[in-house]
Amino acid sequence: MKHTIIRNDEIKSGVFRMEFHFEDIPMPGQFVMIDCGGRTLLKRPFSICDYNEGKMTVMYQVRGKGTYNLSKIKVNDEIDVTGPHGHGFDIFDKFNNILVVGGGIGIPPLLFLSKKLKSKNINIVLGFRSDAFLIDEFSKYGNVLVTTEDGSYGMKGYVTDAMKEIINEADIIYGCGPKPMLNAIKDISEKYKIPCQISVEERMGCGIGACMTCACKTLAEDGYHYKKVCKDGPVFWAKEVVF
Amino acid sequence: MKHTIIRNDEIKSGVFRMEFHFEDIPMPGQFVMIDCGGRTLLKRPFSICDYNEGKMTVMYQVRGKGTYNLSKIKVNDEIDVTGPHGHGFDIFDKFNNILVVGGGIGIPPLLFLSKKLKSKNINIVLGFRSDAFLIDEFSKYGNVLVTTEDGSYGMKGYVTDAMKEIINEADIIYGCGPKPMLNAIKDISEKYKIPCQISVEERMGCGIGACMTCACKTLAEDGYHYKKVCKDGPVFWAKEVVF
Amino acid sequence: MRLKVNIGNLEFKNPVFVASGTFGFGKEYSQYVDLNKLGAIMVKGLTLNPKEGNPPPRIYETPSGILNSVGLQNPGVDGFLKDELPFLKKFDTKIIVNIAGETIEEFVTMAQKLDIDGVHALELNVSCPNVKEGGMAFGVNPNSIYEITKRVKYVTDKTVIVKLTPNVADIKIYAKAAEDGGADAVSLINTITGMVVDINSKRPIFKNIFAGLSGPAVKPIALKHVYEAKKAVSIPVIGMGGISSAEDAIEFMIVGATAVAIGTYNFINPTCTMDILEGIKKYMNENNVSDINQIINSINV
Amino acid sequence: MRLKVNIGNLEFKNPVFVASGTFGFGKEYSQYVDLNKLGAIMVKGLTLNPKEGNPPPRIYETPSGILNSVGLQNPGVDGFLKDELPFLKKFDTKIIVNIAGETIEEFVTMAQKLDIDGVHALELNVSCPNVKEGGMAFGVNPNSIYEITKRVKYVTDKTVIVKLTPNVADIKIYAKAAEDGGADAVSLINTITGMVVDINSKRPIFKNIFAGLSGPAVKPIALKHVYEAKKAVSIPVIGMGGISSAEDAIEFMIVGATAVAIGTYNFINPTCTMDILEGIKKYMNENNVSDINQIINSINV
Ligand SMILES: Cc1cc2nc3c(=O)[nH]c(=O)nc-3n(C[C@H](O)[C@H](O)[C@H](O)COP(=O)(O)OP(=O)(O)OC[C@H]3O[C@@H](n4cnc5c(N)ncnc54)[C@H](O)[C@@H]3O)c2cc1C
Ligand SMILES: Cc1cc2nc3c(=O)[nH]c(=O)nc-3n(C[C@H](O)[C@H](O)[C@H](O)COP(=O)(O)OP(=O)(O)OC[C@H]3O[C@@H](n4cnc5c(N)ncnc54)[C@H](O)[C@@H]3O)c2cc1C
Ligand SMILES: Cc1cc2nc3c(=O)[nH]c(=O)nc-3n(C[C@H](O)[C@H](O)[C@H](O)COP(=O)(O)O)c2cc1C
Ligand SMILES: Cc1cc2nc3c(=O)[nH]c(=O)nc-3n(C[C@H](O)[C@H](O)[C@H](O)COP(=O)(O)O)c2cc1C
Ligand code: FES
Ligand code: FES
Repeated sequence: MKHTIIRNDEIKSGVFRMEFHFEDIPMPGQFVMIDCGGRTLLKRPFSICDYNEGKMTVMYQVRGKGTYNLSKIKVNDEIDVTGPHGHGFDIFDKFNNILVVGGGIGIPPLLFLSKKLKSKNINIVLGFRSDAFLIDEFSKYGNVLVTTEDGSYGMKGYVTDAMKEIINEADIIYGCGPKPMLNAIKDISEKYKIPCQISVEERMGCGIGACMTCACKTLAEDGYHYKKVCKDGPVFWAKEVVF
Repeated sequence: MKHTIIRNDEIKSGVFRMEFHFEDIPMPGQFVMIDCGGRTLLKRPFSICDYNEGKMTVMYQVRGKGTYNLSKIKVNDEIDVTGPHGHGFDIFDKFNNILVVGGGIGIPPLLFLSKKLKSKNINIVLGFRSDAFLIDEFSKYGNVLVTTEDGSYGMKGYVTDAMKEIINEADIIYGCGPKPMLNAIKDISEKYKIPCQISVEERMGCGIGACMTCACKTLAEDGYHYKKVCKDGPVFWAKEVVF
Repeated sequence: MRLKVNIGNLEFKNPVFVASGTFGFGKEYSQYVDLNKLGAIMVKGLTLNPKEGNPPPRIYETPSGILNSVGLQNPGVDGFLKDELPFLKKFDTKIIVNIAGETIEEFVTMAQKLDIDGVHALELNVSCPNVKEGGMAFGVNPNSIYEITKRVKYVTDKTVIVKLTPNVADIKIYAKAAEDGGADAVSLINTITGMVVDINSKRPIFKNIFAGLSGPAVKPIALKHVYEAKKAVSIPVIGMGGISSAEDAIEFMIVGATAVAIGTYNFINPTCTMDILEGIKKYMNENNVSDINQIINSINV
Repeated sequence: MRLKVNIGNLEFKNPVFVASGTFGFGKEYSQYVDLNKLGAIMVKGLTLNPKEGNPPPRIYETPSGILNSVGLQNPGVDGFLKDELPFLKKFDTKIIVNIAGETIEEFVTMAQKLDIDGVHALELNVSCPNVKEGGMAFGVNPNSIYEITKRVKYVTDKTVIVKLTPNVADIKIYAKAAEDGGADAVSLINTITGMVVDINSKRPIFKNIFAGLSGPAVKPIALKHVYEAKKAVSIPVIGMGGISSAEDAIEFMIVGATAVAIGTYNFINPTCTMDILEGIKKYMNENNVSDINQIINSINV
């Protein structure tokens, strides 16, 4: 299915924000599969950063040949996208105090989540290595705390440092970011006994649950069980994920 | 080596004329190898249709995925081109009466040849299935006779029919076009004992004479010998080619 | 226009199948493809007991191909019968159940459990490169192929297909072993053993070191194996390996495949099977072929 | 930074070679590449007498690969010595002469003729899939490999490399046969047998039906064979098959290749060997590798 590009801008070095027409309405935490063209074969998964009346936004970082190809796509070009796929973040009316924690290129899907949260008290902790992005957008939906590893913006350090200051308020934690960060968030949520959902990444084939390649190790009664990131996830309860 | 596209226009259904910057000065009958991008691997060979102060023109017909990709290239895009390659048409001062015969997408290289011929009496026979092209350009360099299979332009029939009327004048014949046409021209040249050079096609790997994949069967003392289209040709004396 | 083909005691409405392991148990792709239009569904390989498979990563993109190391994660035969077969039974297509025993006895037990309505054929997977027990170890040994086929045929009246590995020097021997064992058909190719290394950690990307290559990259190799296999046996051959277009499918049929299966390309284009089916019809129309069986094994050498 | 590697009694200035049959006798590529910078040139396969090779077409593009059926067109050993070697001798690189006998005796005769200055090593091509006599027929038989290697070693003091075919089930047996025969090294992979059919004429594209697959598509398969071969022998292995980048080359060295050869990719990018050499140096720099030999066979399993 062809979708027309509305914009594709480099918002900081190597990080792009791409918007395109897309009919099917997604839920926060879901993702799309994009055919990046050129000599790539498989589609690549990208989380949904925003969705507004038939227009979808994803943000991506140039890492390999697929994302490189994407970065060369121009306005009005068409791309092949399927989705929305997967099980996103669950939103609970009962929780008033929300803690959203994101790191690096894991941050974009949390914007769409924050927008959809109806709660009053939303704390958002965003961690970057250096240059921050999306801060203004997040500020519309909650109280934003920024950390950078080099101290160039907000607090110097990691999201986990910033989390400690506000963790006691939280009824639920939502997290997305690199694996070590997710692992740390999981530990914190367990220590403080706060329910926690995290979005994980794994290499994918089909993206819809048929090929069993996107295995995420989870706890099961009789030991462990490999769930599918593309269908059971990408969002899982932190307590079930085995890192 | 990257070369910038100056234009890439569809001049008739499925036939494109592409111009790009190119430094190295070619000889008529030589070709270039073009990386057509997308999921193609090997470069594709295309004859040089014109060359003018650092600007090269090729004409191509969309046949498979390489030429399809080429047709999507836009002005100011860059393409990877090597060349000029091969042994082109030999031009002889001693011959005054020249007969140039081309068919279909074999016609373009003959334009560059015609331009470089210094002789006074140049007859040019161009055969098309239906819609003709390049007629005005050729008219600058000689007396043009057009044949079309459907009679939509010029004489109805084949170039070989048109050749018969003027063959007696010719000191040399230059031909380029589909294999059956080249074979027919070869027969005529032998019948009338007129020297004849033809440009042949074969699938290529390296394009420079190293891989031995572009074999053209030629006569040799002890039977036959496979010459290389990319290096010994693409232009051969008709009498040596074994069809 | 006749698209029907016969394999064993079965008639398939058309020769376009989906390959085991790439189409799950049909559910997910049913949102993209009308399963009733497929010739057959070859379901994910089953083991006797549920199996968790290999640790991730399980997939890696290579030039025009993929390496996979799923390691047969599946719910086991009983899980399949309980949770998957009821859904599949709703469709008017043939269900081919791919089974992978760790021992000959397991093959037999599974065949017995699957001797049930709604299961039309068994595909004996003696060619999985991603498991430690059974799998390809059987497939590179003609005696094992013969023995497994014979033992399974003895306990079931279902059509029995033997799935061959391309990781052999001469496929003819293995196809013949299956035929001699009483197979109704052979299917090939399963994936080709390959590997990839992370140059930073200097470790193989896959925990099992090797993984299985599939996708368009392998098509010329698969086509050769199918051609060779067909020369060796008189039972039907089901061809697969890198098919991405109707042209590819037709090539396999010309060299001798009675049906074709599409695997990896479902990931690239989830509706490719329908495009391939349409393309085959178009080819038949343009070439005045009224019966698809005229194409099968029509190679001109 | 030390890039030198040793194979047999030879020291190569770096491990980046060009593969036989893809680089002619060096002349054509010398306009793109400074031949002095190559570790070695493996020249086009020679036969005892000049050979015309197969009728066209001889090449066909496949997804990320090519099929070729050149059939060893070459000027013969004498033609090489007369017309090609003098040019090659001008360069400061090692010349490895690929020879393909139709009989064991022809291998011996060629080795004797090539026992001459300017020829540094012989690569015994027992793996060409495109010829009727010799070629792969030898390469799928361990005894032939052993015999040919032994007989050639007996008549020459040159470094002898045996080029293996991937069209076998277990490469280890064939690598070992070469080692046992006294080979100084093995090189692999030669091309993988494949085929392609013209669906309009229903004929194979190639007159010989089969052709040899090479290029990026085969890399995962080649890497696996090189890894396996290295486990079986203690002599050096020269790795090739689908290499297109420095990363690819490093992968081959990590799994055990002392040197690598680039074939098909020369066609795609005539200066790729230089890019690969630079990329290897960059990797060594970034990873504090002072001697390339530290990378060879450094796999962590
Ligand atoms: C559910 C999910 C959501 C994601 N959301 C985003 C996002 O919003 N923004 C973003 O920049 N990135 C996101 N990623 C990661 C993104 O998919 C990879 O960066 C991208 O696939 C890299 O492709 P490439 O061709 O540039 O890299 P290459 O390394 O060339 O890719 C080779 C193969 O590996 C796969 N691959 C490489 N890295 C990853 C990875 N981290 N996760 C999964 N597969 C990978 C590719 O999909 C491809 O199949 C997400 C991943 C998942 C699983
Ligand atoms: C010396 C020479 C000069 C040529 N000049 C022109 C020209 O000026 N204009 C023009 O339109 N065409 C020309 N051709 C033919 C042109 O190269 C093919 O049309 C083109 O390669 C088709 O590529 P594709 O990817 O679209 O087709 P595909 O069929 O997808 O190509 C697959 C492969 O086959 C090769 N191939 C396909 N057709 C031919 C062919 N006829 N000759 C050689 N290789 C082929 C391709 O190069 C490629 O490697 C010339 C060919 C040669 C050998
Ligand atoms: C992710 C994946 C899982 C597979 N699982 C199985 C399996 O369970 N049983 C089996 O017999 N083949 C399995 N295969 C092999 C395919 O059925 C098929 O033989 C092979 O992929 C070649 O076809 P293709 O190139 O069209 O994918 C699997 C292939 C892939 C890519
Ligand atoms: C056109 C062509 C010709 C070849 N000729 C020979 C040859 O003469 N002798 C030989 O040993 N290998 C020959 N090969 C095989 C290559 O040397 C190499 O082993 C193979 O192509 C795999 O490497 P690649 O994928 O980098 O091309 C040839 C390969 C190609 C593509
Ligand atoms: S990507 Fe296929 S099951 Fe998840
Ligand atoms: S294309 Fe390589 S020799 Fe002509």
